[in-house]
Amino acid sequence: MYSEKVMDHFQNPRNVGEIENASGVGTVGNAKCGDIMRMYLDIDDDGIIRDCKFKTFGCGAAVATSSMATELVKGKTVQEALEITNKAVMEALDGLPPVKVHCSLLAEEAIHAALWDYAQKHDIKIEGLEKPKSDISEEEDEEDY
Amino acid sequence: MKKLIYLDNAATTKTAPEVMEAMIPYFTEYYGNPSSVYDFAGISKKALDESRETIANALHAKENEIYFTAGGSEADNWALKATAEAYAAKGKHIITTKIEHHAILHTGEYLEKLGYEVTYLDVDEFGVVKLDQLKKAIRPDTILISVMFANNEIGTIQPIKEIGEIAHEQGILFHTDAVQAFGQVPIDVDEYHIDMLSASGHKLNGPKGIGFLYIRKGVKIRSFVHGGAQERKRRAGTENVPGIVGLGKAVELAVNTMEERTAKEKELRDYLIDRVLKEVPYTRLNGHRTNRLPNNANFSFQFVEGESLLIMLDMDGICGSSGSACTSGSLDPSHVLLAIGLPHEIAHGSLRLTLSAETTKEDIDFVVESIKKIVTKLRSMSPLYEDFIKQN
Amino acid sequence: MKKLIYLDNAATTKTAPEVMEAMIPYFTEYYGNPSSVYDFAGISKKALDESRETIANALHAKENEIYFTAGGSEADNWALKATAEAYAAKGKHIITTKIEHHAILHTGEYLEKLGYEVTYLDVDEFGVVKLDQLKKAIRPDTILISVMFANNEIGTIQPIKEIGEIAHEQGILFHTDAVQAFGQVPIDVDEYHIDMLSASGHKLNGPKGIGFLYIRKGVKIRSFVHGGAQERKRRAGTENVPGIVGLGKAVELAVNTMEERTAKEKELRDYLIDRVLKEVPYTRLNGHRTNRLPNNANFSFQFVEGESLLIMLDMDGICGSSGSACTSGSLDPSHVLLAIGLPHEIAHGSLRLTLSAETTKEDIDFVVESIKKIVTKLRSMSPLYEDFIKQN
Ligand SMILES: Cc1ncc(COP(=O)(O)O)c(C=O)c1O
Ligand SMILES: Cc1ncc(COP(=O)(O)O)c(C=O)c1O
Ligand code: FES
Ligand code: FES
Repeated sequence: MYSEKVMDHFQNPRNVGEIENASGVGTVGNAKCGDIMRMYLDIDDDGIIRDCKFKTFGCGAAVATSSMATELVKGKTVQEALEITNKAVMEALDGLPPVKVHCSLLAEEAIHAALWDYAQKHDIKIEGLEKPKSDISEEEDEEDY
Repeated sequence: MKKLIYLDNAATTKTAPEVMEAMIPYFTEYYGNPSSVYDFAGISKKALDESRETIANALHAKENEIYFTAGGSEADNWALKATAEAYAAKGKHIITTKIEHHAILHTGEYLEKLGYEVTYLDVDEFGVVKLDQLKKAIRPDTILISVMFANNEIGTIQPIKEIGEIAHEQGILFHTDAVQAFGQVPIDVDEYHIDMLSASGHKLNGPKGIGFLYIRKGVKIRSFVHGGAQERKRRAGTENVPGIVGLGKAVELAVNTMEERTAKEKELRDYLIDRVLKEVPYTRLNGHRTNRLPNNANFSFQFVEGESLLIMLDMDGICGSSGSACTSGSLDPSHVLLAIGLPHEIAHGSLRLTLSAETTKEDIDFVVESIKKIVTKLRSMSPLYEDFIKQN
Repeated sequence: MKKLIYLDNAATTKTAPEVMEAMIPYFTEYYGNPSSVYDFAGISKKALDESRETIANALHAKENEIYFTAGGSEADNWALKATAEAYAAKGKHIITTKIEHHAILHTGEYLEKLGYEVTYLDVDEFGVVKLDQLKKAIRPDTILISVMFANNEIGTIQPIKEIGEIAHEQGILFHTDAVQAFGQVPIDVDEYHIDMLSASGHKLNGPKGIGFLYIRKGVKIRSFVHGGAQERKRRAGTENVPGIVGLGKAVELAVNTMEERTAKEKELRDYLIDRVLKEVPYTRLNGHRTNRLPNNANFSFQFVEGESLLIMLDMDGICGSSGSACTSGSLDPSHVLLAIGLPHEIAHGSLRLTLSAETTKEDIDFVVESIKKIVTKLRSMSPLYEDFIKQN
């Protein structure tokens, strides 16, 4: 069902855990399937993401996308991190089954939520960042039957 | 391939070697169409009759009350749709439960669109239908009560005899989806007042793609598949002779081995349940503690998501299933787990393990250790667990 | 058992050894439920996908346009009933023919009871649909044209491409029952403008109890069997994995061998037809002389009754079939033979012989001699023949 990359990130998730006194923490849930993802960011004074950790309650795709998202985010500037889309995460994982695309949205949203938290705490404005929804649930096209 | 511990026998089972052996000649040797005139086709015809007899005997029914279908779903669809059609003049109200298989639930929804009314009964925390609610639901225009014999997810066995009695006192037809129960528990259609009963071959070590609907003589029934004169003109289509032979053989085996097999399964199941409940904290057993299918165990592990659990078990060679939204096409968690009152996030972490005659104590020991390891790992990754620990 | 000359391949066929071989592992080894999450079930899932691909390629269709069913009858029922339901808002008129299989005719009658109108087109003396009558039958509320690709009794192949063109010019859906034609003649759903197509495994050396409905993408289709999410939520029920694998293999073989096999069958069929027409007096060939299935021969022997003929052939080890009333459940002679204009007493004496790749010239020679002997004997017993002789 999943690609080798997804299975690798699921079996050996990178950067699981918590960051104490993190610069920003974001928790998002997917009302549609009831899954939850939390992302911790450690951001230095130059606005570079030094460390990133996650915890996820969710399916294999949710775990793998969390793991991949932390990899992609590390070392990036805040602005660069903001541009990481769920599509980029999926591509980095060699794709996801169609029913699992929504899981990758969790990762994108979790990054945004953590960045939002960082911006709030440090009273800065990040260009292009909007207040994240706590619940993401995107309409999928159901075929009629 | 590494050793496989297959504990998903409620999803489907291995076709028994005896069943295979019985079927094979009907593919390549006695392949005649039972409807044909010549002697060669008589062999196929005879095989059908024998299978029908075996199945009828298993239910204490008569041979001409067994109608072969392509499986449990078709039997369920047929029972509901044809009864609705045949008895519409009497009324358009049907009673069923919230924990039926989708083959019943979605057919119920379809009938609702056609103008029928369907009452979906609640169940208690163990998954048992409430008989007083059933009695209250009955109306003068109720034409059918359909309650599954045993639930496919949590294994709870319903008080079928009591339900049958209530139905018959009121002159209402009683259908039961026995896809999970048939071959696992003794069934007597007369004693239980069952008018229609669905079953499926692949759940009892028979082949996939074959099942049957028992229809009591006297029940007005319409065809679901129209066409040729097969199955006493009730179900058209060239008979799946090998499938029917295989089903007959599987039923014969299931009946003959039932006592010994299910006693052994129960013992192992209880051993599994006891160890898991004792050794994995924040865990609950879903379904009824004793009134459950001999081979079914269903757990919820708090703070853990089902699909992740299944994939990790799979990496240890263990096949199980989950009522988690993430494993099904739809994104809603199991309607059964919600019906017994579990909140979404706990319903998410459910694991169903269903044993077979081949399951050993060593298998169970291995599985318990694997569960312990995986649940610990997943909890360490779970934001829900983190919150819980911090709050306590 | 004495040597069997099986010439009833339109009724059903022997499952090919290659098909058997392909299926067997999916019974006892890779028995997983394709809907399950674990890798073990992925093997079953992959097998389904491969079979679907093979079948789609055979029709020049796409994989997601193939929906597995329990056989031809279910596919026919589904096509008609679901189209009727989904397009009721557009209209309630369906056009089909007088020579369809009962799976279409009885479904049509059922729909008539529900308030639909069905036009049953005539055919000419060779069993060919009259295109001008078809054009005249089309109304603004016509939602479906269903014409079989080739007839199961007399083998006549219809002008499917022309019918498809007419349907599409008028924006009407076109379904064809290709249960007899698929695997025997090349079919391209695009070229022929086919929107839905029914087929059945056991007619092409595949297993019984499995078939499919091709549904062109874009056609609104409702479920016929409601329940689980199998077959893209369109046809519920645990997939008959071995059956589907067997069907895929059978289609692969049928396509690969089609040219050579049917050329050989045609030659033998023509040899059979020529000898019988020449050597048995008062005999006619039913169906079209050239536009017929490569393996089908259908004769009427005046003054002879079909069942008697079949039984005597059976005593010589020959399996054939008849459109005689006496061999079917109903007592009316074949609706097909009546539709091509045969009077009752001639329709009664019909014999259908359908060849396979295994049929040899020796078989045909033996059969011709047997027919000559039996027809002579039956005529000597026939009061009709006595009258005829006296009058001449
Ligand atoms: C033309 C035609 N349609 C439909 C069917 C029904 O197919 P099945 O018996 O596989 O349901 C048959 C064969 O019996 C047939 O010849
Ligand atoms: C209780 C119950 N009913 C009906 C079905 C449907 O049976 P089948 O998949 O054979 O159509 C199943 C199994 O999937 C089941 O567990
Ligand atoms: S996060 Fe729920 S389905 Fe993937
Ligand atoms: S004479 Fe016996 S059925 Fe026709």
